[in-house]
Amino acid sequence: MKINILAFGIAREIVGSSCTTELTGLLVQDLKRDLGAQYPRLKQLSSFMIAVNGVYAQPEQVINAGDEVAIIPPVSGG
Amino acid sequence: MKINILAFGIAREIVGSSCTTELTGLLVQDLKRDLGAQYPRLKQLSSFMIAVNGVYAQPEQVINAGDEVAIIPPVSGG
Amino acid sequence: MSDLIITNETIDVQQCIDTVMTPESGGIDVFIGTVRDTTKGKKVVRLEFEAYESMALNELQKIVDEIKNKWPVHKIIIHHRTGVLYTGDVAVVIAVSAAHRDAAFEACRYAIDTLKQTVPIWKKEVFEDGEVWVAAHP
Amino acid sequence: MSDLIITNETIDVQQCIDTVMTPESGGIDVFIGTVRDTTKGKKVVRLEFEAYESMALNELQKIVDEIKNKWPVHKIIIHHRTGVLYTGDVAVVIAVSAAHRDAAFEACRYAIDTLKQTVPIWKKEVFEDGEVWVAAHP
Repeated sequence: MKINILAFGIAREIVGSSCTTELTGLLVQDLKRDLGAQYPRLKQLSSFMIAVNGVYAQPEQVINAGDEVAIIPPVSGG
Repeated sequence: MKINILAFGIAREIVGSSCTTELTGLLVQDLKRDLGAQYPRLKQLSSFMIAVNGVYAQPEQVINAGDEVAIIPPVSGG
Repeated sequence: MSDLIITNETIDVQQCIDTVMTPESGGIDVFIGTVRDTTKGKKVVRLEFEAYESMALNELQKIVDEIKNKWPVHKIIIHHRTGVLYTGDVAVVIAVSAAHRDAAFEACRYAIDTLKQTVPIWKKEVFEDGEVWVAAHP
Repeated sequence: MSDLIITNETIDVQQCIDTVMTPESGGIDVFIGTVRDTTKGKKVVRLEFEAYESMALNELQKIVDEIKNKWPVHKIIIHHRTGVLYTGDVAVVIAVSAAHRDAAFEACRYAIDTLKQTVPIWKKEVFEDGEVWVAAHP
């Protein structure tokens, strides 16, 4: 399944503001693994989370076609 | 020694905004005792303090002629 | 604008904030005490504040000195109203700036807590059926 | 005015305060995050904020819901800037009203602490000789 991924902050600088990736598994943890392999600089961050439909996603959460998926590097608002 | 005494808040309503009293002793504690005898409603307050020259006074502090003496009932600013 | 003020006029909150802001400041905490329409279930018609002004300014200065000893703050202003106030009126504004928010929050909290204990300002609550000097009696 | 805003425009602090003030309120605590001219001893030229706006509003709403569960507060507003900010600019304003000051202080502190941990907003510090996304790297 091909999905579009939004990226923000330093993640946007690493992957572009919107990238497309071929999902090899169904779960959030699969996506994180794929992204880490495709963009090694993501793995150098303090952490990066995945949000699905505007909510922080758990590793075992399933990603469905049409979901809004985003890479969330360490936040630093305020 | 005759001294003028400023009074604020409920103390002002009890003794007037400025009263004169004959001091029978030299110390702040003497003044408090005299004021309590002269104005029994002062003794019904949660507490009342004496300030001398704009500073909270200790019971054993000496009052001198010309000092600015004030009755400070429980404060309630803010 | 002076940092410590006892005033009979409306307090300008924005001006208080502008006054404490410095180029080194990353966080400002502001406390605003306002007049509530009820206290202990009774409707408040108005509040009447009075101050022993010269001593109140001394005690406010002590609070500022203590804060500057305890926390790395940049600027502190404390403005307190006197006179007759109605629901929604601002009775006190305390603004504290610091490089980091911890110091600003803690110092601001300390300032209002200490002000309420030590600064010679008095508040009479006027109800429809009577009035009371706050904290006067046990 | 909406209570939760992510905006590219200047935040009006006075309007934030006016918005949270209610007749039942006795205390308002306001936190204002401003742009410092230095960080860790280095001169900051500007900050660049970006947000994942829809998710940021979700996370801000969660903070408000948690606060309303934990403390007896009346109103909460949180306004956060995006875009390019310079020294002295206001990056975030949080204002909380309550009948008593304890709830206002604690809720305001909780809001900024949690915002900094959970809300998807990012800040790039631009120095004279480089730039860094804050907190990105260990």
